[in-house]
Amino acid sequence: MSLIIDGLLAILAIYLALQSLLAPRLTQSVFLFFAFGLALALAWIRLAAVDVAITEAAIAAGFLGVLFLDALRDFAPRIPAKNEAVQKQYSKSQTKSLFLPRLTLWAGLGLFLLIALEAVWKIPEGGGLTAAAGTLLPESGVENPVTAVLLNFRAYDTWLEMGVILIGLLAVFAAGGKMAYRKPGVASQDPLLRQVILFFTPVLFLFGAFLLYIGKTGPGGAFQAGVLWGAIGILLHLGGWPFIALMPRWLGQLLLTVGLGFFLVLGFLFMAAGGALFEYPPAYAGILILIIETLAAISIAAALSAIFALLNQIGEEADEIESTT
Amino acid sequence: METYQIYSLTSAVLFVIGIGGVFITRHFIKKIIATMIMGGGVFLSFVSFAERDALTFADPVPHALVITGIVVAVASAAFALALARRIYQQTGDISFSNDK
Amino acid sequence: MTIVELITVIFLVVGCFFFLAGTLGVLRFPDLFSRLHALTKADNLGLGFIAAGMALHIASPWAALKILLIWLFTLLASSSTCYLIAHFQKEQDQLKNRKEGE
Amino acid sequence: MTHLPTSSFPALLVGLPILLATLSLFFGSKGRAVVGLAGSLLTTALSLIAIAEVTRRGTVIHILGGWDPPLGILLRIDPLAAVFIGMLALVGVFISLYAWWYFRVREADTGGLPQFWPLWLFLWAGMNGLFLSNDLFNLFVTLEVVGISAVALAVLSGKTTALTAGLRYLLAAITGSMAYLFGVALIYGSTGTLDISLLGQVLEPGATTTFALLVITLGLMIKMAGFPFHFWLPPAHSAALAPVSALLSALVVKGAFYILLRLWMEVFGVSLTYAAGQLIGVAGAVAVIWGSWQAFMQTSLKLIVAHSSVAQLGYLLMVFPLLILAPGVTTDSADWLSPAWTAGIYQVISHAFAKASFFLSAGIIIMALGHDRIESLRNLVGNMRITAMAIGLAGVSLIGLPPSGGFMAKWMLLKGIFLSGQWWWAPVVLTGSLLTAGYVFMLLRLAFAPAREMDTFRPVPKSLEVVALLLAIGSFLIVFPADFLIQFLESSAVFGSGIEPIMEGGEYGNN
Repeated sequence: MSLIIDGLLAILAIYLALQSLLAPRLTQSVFLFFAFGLALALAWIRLAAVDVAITEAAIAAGFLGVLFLDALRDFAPRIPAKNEAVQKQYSKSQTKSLFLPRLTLWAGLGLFLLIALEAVWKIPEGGGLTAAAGTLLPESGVENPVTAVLLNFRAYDTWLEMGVILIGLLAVFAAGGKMAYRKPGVASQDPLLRQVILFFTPVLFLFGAFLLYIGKTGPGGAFQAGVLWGAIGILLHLGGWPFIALMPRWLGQLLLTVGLGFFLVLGFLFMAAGGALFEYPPAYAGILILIIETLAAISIAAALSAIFALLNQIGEEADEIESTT
Repeated sequence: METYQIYSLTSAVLFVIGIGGVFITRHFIKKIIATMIMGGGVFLSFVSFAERDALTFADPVPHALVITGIVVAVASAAFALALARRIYQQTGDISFSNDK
Repeated sequence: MTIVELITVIFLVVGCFFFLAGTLGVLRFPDLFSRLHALTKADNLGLGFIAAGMALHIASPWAALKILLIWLFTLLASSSTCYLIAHFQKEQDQLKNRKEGE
Repeated sequence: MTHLPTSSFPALLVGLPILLATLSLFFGSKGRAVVGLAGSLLTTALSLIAIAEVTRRGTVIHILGGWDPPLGILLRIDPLAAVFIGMLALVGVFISLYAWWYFRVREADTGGLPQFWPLWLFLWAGMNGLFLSNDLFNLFVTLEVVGISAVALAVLSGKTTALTAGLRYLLAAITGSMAYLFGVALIYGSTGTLDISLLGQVLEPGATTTFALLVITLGLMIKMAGFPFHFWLPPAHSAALAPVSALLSALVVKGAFYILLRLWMEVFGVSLTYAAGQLIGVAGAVAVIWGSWQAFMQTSLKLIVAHSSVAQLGYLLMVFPLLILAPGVTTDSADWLSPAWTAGIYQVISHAFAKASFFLSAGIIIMALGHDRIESLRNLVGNMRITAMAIGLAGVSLIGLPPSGGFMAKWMLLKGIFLSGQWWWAPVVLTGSLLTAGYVFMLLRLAFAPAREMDTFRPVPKSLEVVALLLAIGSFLIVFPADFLIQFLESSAVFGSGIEPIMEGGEYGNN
């Protein structure tokens, strides 16, 4: 019975992936990709990876989905004339390929698929690191093994990854993003939306804090909490309160860097005391990890909402150019 | 056939769909989606092996790696989106021109 | 099979029926407003039944409370999004009408 | 590996640049430049001290968090890593100095680019982390740090060509990392470890390992622009700003090569076949010929230099067939391994110096002329003697004329080729050098030609020219410590090693 469910889920995921690439209209692609993310989240649940499921649903389907939707404003414009021109350009470039190269390509991909399937089918039992992580779990300061790996056993990866988020933000800036004040939009004048935002802001904050705290013992943690808090920033931005742009510069920069910076400075301090980088005394590991996670969540939230705000701004400028020409 | 094998086979299929999609599709956004599908396949394989190696709990290391990987992938996808939107804004192009 | 289990099953089946009806509506209804109608009303009802069934099944007051919260948040989110989408569509329609009128 | 002496340097080499990058975010455009330059100088000093430590104590490690592998992550500086870190530091510091003056001039014209310095420091930290890491997944994270910051630097100018090239580069980079990561997943699934040293002991040949080798190689080839995945490199490297082009071409692509070299030699020995070595050698050979020919055909200076990178990276791939021995040959009897390794290392270092100098000179010319069409290089010697000299010296090193580092690399490569009896690579090396000579002398001929029409050369800070010249001279100076360098490298376990492949057609033969 459970094999049937898993099989159906697998087929669904493959179908959605294929369709999101083959769908003729971009809007369809993006929504099918959304659905693909949710199907994957279900797969994580089936594989007992609840932490991953929350992350996937929050970041990959949620945050990235919002970015894609926002991008549709550019690429699938509501003005039909422009859309047609784009579609024409699109279909013209599609017909250029020749038969023979295509055949080779598909044959190559088919062969590649076959050896990939053989590779995962014949994979030897590696045994994993479950036992090793289990033995050392009591020394890590937390009870959730995934949090223990993320924040203690492999804290270096997690730290670098927070660097990647910050680099991602800098990169969006480098691509020409400008932090500017969004015009107070229609949204903020809508009484219902206003109420919704006012209601959801504290709820999201609480829920994020809950996920952050529960990460010590169960599924949850800095990344999931960071995305939820980031959602607050996105909601406020869309509602016409672009608080990141309104914030004093130094405060924004502090929020963005505090996670990465504190993590590193703490690591250096313990290194100066004679240990290795990111080596915490076991007695304090629990509380230190909680502090690091809180600050990390703040930085992640700030970075994600800033990334959204910048991308949104790119669309806004495009709209302006459109309306002036 | 065990549960993990269903998903590890799926992961290989998704990976190949993704890598094919990156090269075959033209539209910027679809290329970005294709890289994320590739990523989905890779992460699924990690997690399926974690389920196989479960004792009282599933292997936490792949779970942690996947969480890291997802965040990294999303950061690069966001950057790619920013570039795609900038290019569209400056030129109106939605795909790479083939004349190169 | 106890009474509770029986009720759970009934609730789940009814919930699934409403979901099915809602999905059918989204696929088959002609315009945005009626689709929204199907999506938000039928699906929320379906979710409500499934939530109720699961709450009975779990039989722990805390978990039941969490499930109730999930349902309430979904209700809130879907009704406000429904309103926003409908509102936006209405504005677009008015704009269009005005343009055609000129 | 955990019995080796520990040291704090590996942690500092990654931590310090990131700390300074984070710090620089708090400043405005001018402050960032100050912090950035100070950070570059500090990181260079730290790198040199760390290398001194390695020469004194041998390979040093750092066990992060105090958790031994396979659960934890281990950083290590062995002589090979030390040489790469040294190259990064020496070339990086010159590029930083150049960037300092370059952005000052630019700022006066078109406004500053405040993102350069933090991104460059992040990139530096990522490269250091990449050279130090002993963990497959951590390598993926460092690859992403390097990849995203490299693309971000490449699009800094905001011009459409740069953005389009940047998106192409980014998509290639993401595809490459994901392919690499799929291989890592399979390796982890089949061994339960990510530590490179442990994997070298426990990895067993099989269909899974072979496929992992395939996707990892594929991913890294995309990242290092190996043929046929070089398509993203010329537009991205030529459209970037001068200091960025220099660091992308001279340094960033070497990261993927370094991982490829390490993984092939330290992990995948069990799955490699003689044919695999020959295949990647062919990819390198085609890259050498094709890239040099394309460079010869270009009419703008930066495109010439960018295509020349494709060719020069090809030489690096041609080292692999020499390291994977034919069936029946043992490592002891293969006396060409040391020359082949020397060739690879010297090619990496001399190309880093020469290419950085070349791109920086191109930047100076663009600054002076406003464009880089080569017909305007007429009478370069009369107008900008130092830059002309830098281009000449860098070009000579790229061709491989004595006494440059490039000569050392190509000479050792030929020596390895003839000692191993794989004579078929020799014509490729010679043709590549000949074509390189073609475009370099074409540039030099123009530079010495009398001016025809009056192209006005705007004045450019002498300091920029001097930096480019120093890098070009550096590509010659690296020959002098060769004995010391090779001796140092030979104390590393991996240097001079070769793969004795499993028999062809055996149970896990070439599939």
